[in-house]
Amino acid sequence: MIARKTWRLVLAAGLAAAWTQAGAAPAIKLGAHAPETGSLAKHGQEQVKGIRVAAEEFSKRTGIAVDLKVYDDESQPQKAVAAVEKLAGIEKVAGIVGGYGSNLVGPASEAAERYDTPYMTTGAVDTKLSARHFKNFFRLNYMPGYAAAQANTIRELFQAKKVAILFNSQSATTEIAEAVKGQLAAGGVQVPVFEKFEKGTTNYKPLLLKARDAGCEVLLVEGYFPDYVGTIKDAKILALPVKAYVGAWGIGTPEFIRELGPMSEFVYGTSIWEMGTAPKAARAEEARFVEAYRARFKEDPSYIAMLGYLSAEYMLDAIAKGGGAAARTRDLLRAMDAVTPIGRVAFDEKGDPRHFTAVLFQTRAGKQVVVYPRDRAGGEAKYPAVPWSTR
Amino acid sequence: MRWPGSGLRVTEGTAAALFFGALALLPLALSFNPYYLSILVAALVLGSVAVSWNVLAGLCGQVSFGHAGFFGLGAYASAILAMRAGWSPWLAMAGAGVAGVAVSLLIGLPSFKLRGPYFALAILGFAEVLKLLALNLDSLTGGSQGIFGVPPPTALRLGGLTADFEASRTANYYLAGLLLLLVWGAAVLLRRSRAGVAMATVHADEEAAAGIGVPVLRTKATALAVSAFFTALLGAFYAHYVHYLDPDSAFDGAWSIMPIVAALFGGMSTLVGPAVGALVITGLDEFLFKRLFESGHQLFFGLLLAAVIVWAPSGLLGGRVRRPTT
Amino acid sequence: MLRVEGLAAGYGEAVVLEEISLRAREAEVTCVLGPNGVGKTTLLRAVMGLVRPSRGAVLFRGEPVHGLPTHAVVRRGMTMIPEGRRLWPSLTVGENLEMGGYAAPRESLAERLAGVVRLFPRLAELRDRPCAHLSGGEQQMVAIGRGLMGAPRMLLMDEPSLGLAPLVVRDMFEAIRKIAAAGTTVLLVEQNTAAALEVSRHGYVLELGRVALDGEAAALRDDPHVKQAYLGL
Amino acid sequence: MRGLSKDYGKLRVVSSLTFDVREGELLGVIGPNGAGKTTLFALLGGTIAPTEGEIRFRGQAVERLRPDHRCHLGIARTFQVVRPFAELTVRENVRAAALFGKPEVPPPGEIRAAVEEVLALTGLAPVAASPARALSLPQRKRLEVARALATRPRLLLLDEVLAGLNPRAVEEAIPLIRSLHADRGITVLVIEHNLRAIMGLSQRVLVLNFGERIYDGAPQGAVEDPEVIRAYLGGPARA
Amino acid sequence: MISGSSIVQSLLSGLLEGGNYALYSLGLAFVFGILRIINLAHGEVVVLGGYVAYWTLVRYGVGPVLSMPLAAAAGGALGWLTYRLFLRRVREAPELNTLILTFGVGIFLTNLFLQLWTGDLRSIEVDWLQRPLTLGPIRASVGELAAFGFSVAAVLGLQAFLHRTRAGKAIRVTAIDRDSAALAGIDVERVDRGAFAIGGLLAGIAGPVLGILANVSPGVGGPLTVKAFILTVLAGVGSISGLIAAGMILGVGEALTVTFFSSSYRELFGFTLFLGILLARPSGLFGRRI
Repeated sequence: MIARKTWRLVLAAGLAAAWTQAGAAPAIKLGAHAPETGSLAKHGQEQVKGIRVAAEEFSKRTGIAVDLKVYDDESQPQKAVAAVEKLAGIEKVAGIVGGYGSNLVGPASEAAERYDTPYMTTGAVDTKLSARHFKNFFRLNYMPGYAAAQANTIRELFQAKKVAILFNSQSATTEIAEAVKGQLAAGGVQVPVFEKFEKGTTNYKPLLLKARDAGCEVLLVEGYFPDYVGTIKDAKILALPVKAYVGAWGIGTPEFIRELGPMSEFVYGTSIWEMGTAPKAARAEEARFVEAYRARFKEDPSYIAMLGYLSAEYMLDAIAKGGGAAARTRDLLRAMDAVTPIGRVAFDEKGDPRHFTAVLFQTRAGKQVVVYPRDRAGGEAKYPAVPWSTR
Repeated sequence: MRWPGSGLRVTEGTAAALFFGALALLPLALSFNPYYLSILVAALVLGSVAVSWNVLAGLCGQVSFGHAGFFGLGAYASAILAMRAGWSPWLAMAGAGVAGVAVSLLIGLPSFKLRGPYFALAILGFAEVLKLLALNLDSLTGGSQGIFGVPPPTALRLGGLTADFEASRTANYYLAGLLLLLVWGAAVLLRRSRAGVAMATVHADEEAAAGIGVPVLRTKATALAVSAFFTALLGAFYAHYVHYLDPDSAFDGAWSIMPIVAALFGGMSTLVGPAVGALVITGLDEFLFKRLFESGHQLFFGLLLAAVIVWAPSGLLGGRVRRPTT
Repeated sequence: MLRVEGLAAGYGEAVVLEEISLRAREAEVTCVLGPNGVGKTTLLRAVMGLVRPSRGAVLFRGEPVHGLPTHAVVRRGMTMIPEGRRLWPSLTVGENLEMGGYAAPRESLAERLAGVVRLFPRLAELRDRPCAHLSGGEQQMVAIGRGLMGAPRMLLMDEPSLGLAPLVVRDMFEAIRKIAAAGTTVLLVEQNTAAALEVSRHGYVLELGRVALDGEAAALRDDPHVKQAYLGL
Repeated sequence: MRGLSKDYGKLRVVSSLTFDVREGELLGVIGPNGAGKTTLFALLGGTIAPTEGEIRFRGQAVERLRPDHRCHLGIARTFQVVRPFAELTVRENVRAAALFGKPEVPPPGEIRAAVEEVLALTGLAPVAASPARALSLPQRKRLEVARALATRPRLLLLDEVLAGLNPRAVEEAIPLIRSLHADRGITVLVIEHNLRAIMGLSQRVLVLNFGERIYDGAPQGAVEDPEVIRAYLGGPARA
Repeated sequence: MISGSSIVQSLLSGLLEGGNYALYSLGLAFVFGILRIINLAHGEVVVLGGYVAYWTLVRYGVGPVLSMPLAAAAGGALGWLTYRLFLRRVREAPELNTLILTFGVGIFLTNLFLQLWTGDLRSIEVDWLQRPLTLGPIRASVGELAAFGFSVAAVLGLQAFLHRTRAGKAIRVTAIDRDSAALAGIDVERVDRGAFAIGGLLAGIAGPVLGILANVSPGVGGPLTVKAFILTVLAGVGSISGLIAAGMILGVGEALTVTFFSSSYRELFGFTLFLGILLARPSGLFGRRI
C-alpha cells in the first residue's frame, strides 16, 4: 500500500521533471566574482546584488533559466585568479561578470583570457587594463569618461580659475586626479592645491585650509565615501569659501544622502548613474530595475548595483543570442549599441566603452539633478552653491 | 592536539616526508584541476611565508608582526629588477631575497634590543613605512597605480617537458611546492647547524645563552636575515605569479598575520607544522566555510582561530610530532 | 589552627616538596627552618594556594583549604607576608595598608589601621610616602602591617629578617612576638635560626622537601642535629 | 689571573668591593641571604653592568664586555635559580655550551668527546637524552655546572650549586668541585650558603654582608670571626 | 602662501583630533597596561559602540549622549564575554596566543557586522553637534569640542577611578603584583575579568564619538587598533594620562605635516614617530608605573 503510493509519487515527479526540461531552453551558466569580504566588501556585495537581480529579471523576461555562480575573491588578487579558474575552468560558465579594483580585475581578466571566456567588469577604470588588447575583456566605465565630465563642467559651466584637487592615495582615485589635473591645465585652469591623502584620514582640515589659502573656487575630492563624509563635515566646520564641492564616484548615492542629510545638499558628483539620471529612452528600464531591486533587497540601488545589473544583463543577452560560444558572445557584445540607463553603450576593439561619459550631477533636496552633459541635464547648476553654514 | 584513542607519534622527518609526498601527488588526485591548483598555490605561498616566519619565531623565539614588509619588498624588488633592469625573473627573484636580507638587517639591528611584543610591533612599524615608501616613491614603484604586467618566470624545458609559468597552474603549483621544500629544507639545515643551536639557546633563555658564549645579537640577526630572505623570495614569486603589484596587496597586513595564524595552527614547535597549518586553514576556508556561507565564511574563520588557540594551543602537529634530537 | 598533611608540590615537572606534615598551634609562633632551596617558600605558597599542591591536605581551623584560590584562603583568616616584601611601590604606605585589608569589613578599617600603627608607630609618619622610597626595615614594617590589615587569625611570614640591618632585625622579631601575643598564630620561615627559635614555641627543620626534625624550640636550639643539618657546621 | 678588583658606588646591593682572585685559587664567597653574592656574580658574568668600578681578568678590563665575550675569555657561571634550556635535551644543553664556549669552533669529534666527558663527570650521562625540563632539581644544578664546564672556562663561578641538595648529594658534589680545581687547573669561585661545604672546599673565603666585605682570609678564621658569625648566623632577637 | 590663521586653525584641528585619538585608544592602553594583553579586537569593539549609538538614533531617535551608556554597556558586555569564553583559558600561555585569539575575535566581529548591517558607512548626524563655533577666524564644531572635553574627562575619570576608588586600586595592585594582591584577599581572576570588561566599556564609549566625528563601518576597526597601539607606545605602557599628550603630539604632528609639507607624509610621520620612540625610549614619552 505504502509502496504503491510512493511509486506513484516518484512517477509523477519524474514526469514533471521531464516536462519542465522539455519546455525550457538549457540554463545559461553565468559566473560572477566580487570581493564580498575583505577591504572592498561593501562594493563587492552591492555589485553581486545587482547581478542577482539581472539574472532573475532575465529569466523572467526570456524564460531561460540562469545558473548564477558567485565566487568571493576576498579582495585578494590570488583569489581573483582562483575565482576565474573555478568559474571558467570548472563550472565552464559562458561568461564572467563582476570584479572590483584594478589589482583584482587585472589578474582575473588575464585568467579569463586564458580560458577564452568573455569577461565584463564594472569596477576597474585603470587605462592600462585595456592596453593589453584582450579579446574577452569588456568594461562599462573607464577613466577618461569621469575625468572629462569633471574637467568640462569646471571649465564650461563653472568657468573657474583655481581648483583644488584632493585625492585618496588609492589607484583609481589617483588616476582620475591626475587625468583631471591634466585636462584642467590644458584648458588654462590653475590647480594650486594637488594633495594626496591616505585611506582612513579623519582630519581633513589642514588640507582644506590649503585650498582656502590658495583661493580655490572649486574643491574637487577624488575619493570614496568616507572621504566625502570627512571633507564635507570639515568644510562645513571651516565654512570653506568654495563655490562648488565636486566628488568623483560614490557621492550622491542613497547612502550618501541618508548619512549626510542636509550637508549633502548642493554637492556635485560624477557618476555613471544615480537614480533618476537615465536618459529618456532608458527611463522605463531604469524603473524596472529599481523596482525589482527594491522588492528584492528592501533598499535603493547604488550605481555599483546598477553597473552589476547592466553588465550581467548584456552578458546574458549576448550568451542567449549567440548560443553560448565565446566567439559569438564576444562578437555580439562588440556589435552592441544601445541607449541604456547609463547612456549609450558600445564597446571598442579593446573592450572600452566607446561613448562613455559620466554625468555630473548636483544633489538638490535629496535628489540628483544632472547638470552635465547638457543633453542629459535635468536642471541648471546652482553655482555658486549656498554657503556651508546655511546647509 | 592529541587524538583520543591513539598513542601514535611520528617523528618530524616522517611527518614532513608524508606532507611533501602528498603535495607531490596532490595534482594527480585533483586531475590537475587549475582551480584547485590555484587555491593550493595561494596556500603554498602562505605556507612558505609561515615556515620562513617560524625560522625567526619558532627557532629563535623572536615574533615579528611585520613580515608583510619583507614580502612586499621582495615583490617590488623582483618586479623592478625584472622590468627596469631587465633581469631574468629567476635572477630577479634571487635579487629580491638579497634585498630582503639587506633591509632586514637595517631594521633588525636597532630593533633587537626590544623584547616580546615591542619587537613584534617595531617590525610592524617598519613594514608600514616600507608600504608608505612603495606608495610614495612613484617613479620607482608606480605609486598606488602599481606595476602592471610583471613577467612570469621564463619557461623551463626539461627534455620533452615544458614548464610554462604564464598559463599553467600545474607549473606554478610545482614551483610553489619546490619553494616550500626549499624554505623548509633550509630551515632544517639551519636548525641542525651551529647557528641553529645558538637560536635554540637564545629562544630558551637569552641570558643563559650569552653566559655560555652565544653571540645573542648575531644569532638573532642571522635568524631574521634567513627569515626575511625567504619571505622576500616568496613575495617575488607572488609578483611573477599574479603579474600585478600594488602597495595594498603586496604589503597587505594579511601577509603579516596569516603566516602567524598558519604557524600557530599547524604548530610552531616543528618546521613543517606552519606549512601544514597554511594548507589546512586555506582548505577549510575555501572548501568548507565558503560552501556554507558565500560572504560570511570569514566569520567562522575568526571563531575557529579563537577555538584553536584556546583548546589546541600547540597546534595540529604540536603533540603529535616529535622533534628530532641531535 | 593549621595542619598540613603529606603535602607535595612543585613547579612544572620539578618536584620541590615531597611530603610535608606539620602543625601550627593557636597564638603561638611556629618556625620552619632549613637551608636555601629546601622548599620552605614553596611550602608557604602551597598552603596559601599560590602553588597548587599535587598531593596532601591543608586544614585551617579544621577545614580543608587546599585547592581553594588564594583570596578565598585569605578570606578564611590566613595570609602571608611574602619573601622580599613585595609591596606595591607606586602606592603610598597608607594605600598599601588600606589595600592589604581589602577582604576585611570596611567599617573596621580605622580600627585595624590604629592597631598596625600601635605596632609600628613609624608608619604613621610615612603614611603618604610611596613605598618605592622606603628603607628595607620600613618596607618590612609596611609588609607586615599590610598582612595584619586583613585582621588574620594566622600569619605566614617568609624570611621577614632578610636583608635587614641587625638592629632592625631585632625590632622585627620583637614585633613578631607581639603579634603572636595578641592572638595571631604565626608560621615563620627563617634563616636567622637563633632569632627564630627564640621567638618560637615549636620548630620544624626542613631538608630537601621533607621534614628532617621537629620539636620544642628550646630543645631544637640546643640540639646538635640542628646545627648540623641547617648550619652545616 | 692578575687581579680582579672593583668598586661599586650607587649600586646598593654591592658597594665598593675590591678583591683579587689569584690564578688557580678556590675561593669561597659566603654571606647571608641578600648579602649581594649573586649580584656579584652577575657583575662578573656580565649580565648586569656595574655603575662604577672595574673588573680586570688576566690583565684585561672586562667590565664593559658582553657576557658572551667574557665567556670566550674564560669566565663561566652558573645561575642560582637554574636556567636550563628547557626544551633541549641534556646533551644538547651541554653541546651548545661546547660549541659556543670558545670563539673558535672545535672539530665535531672533539666536541662529542668533550660533551660526553662532561656528562660523565657530572653524572648526567644516564639522563643525557631527556629534555632538561624533566630533570629533578639536583640534576638541574648539575646541568648548570656541566654547561659551564663545557665552555672550557679558566674561571668558574658556581652560584649555590649545593643549595637544596641533601647531605649525601653534597658529599658527592664536593669532590667533583675539588677535582675540577685540582685536575683541570680551573680557578673556582664558589658562592655557598652551606658553611660546612665551603669550609671544607675553599682555600680562602670572602664573607659579604650588605654588599660589603666583612672578612677575607682563611676559612678557619671566618668561623671564628665574631662579625662573620653574627652576620651569617644571625643574632638572637634580644641581643 | 599659508596664512597665520590657517596655521592656528590647523594646530587646533590637530589638538582636537589628538584628543579623539586618546579616547579611541583608552580601552586598549588600559587593558595592555593592566593585563599585558594587546587586544587586537579593540577597534571592533569601538565600532560596535558606534553601531549601537547609530541604531538607537536611527530606530528610536535617541541621541548619542543618551545612548552612550548603552554603547558602553555593549562594549563592556562584549569584553566580559570574550574574557569569560576565551581569554581566561590562555592567561598563562605566551603573549602571542592572546594576540592571535583577540585577532580571531576581531575577524569574527568585523564579519558579523558585515552580515548584520552591510558594509555601508554609518555616520551619526545630530544637528546641534554639527553647529560651528567661531572665535575670530578660528572655527570648531560643538561636536568636536564636546568630544574633546569628553575624551579628557574619560581619561581623567579613568585615572581617578584607578587612584581613588577601592576597585580601581584593586586593579592596580593586581597589575603590579598578582600574588600580593591575592594575599590581600583580592580575587585576581575577577579583577582580570573586570579589567577586560572595563577595557571593552572604554572602547564602547569611544564608538559614538567615532560615529559623530567620522563614521563607522565594519572595516574601520583594524586601523583603529593600530592607531591605538601606536598611541599606547607613545604614551608609555601604563601611562593613562599620557595618552592625551601623546594623542595631541600625534594629532598636531600630522596636521602640521600636512600644512607645511604634504599629506603624503602624514602617515609616515606617525610611524616614524612611533619607531623613533620605540627604539630610543621604549618606556614611552610618559612611561611610569601603574
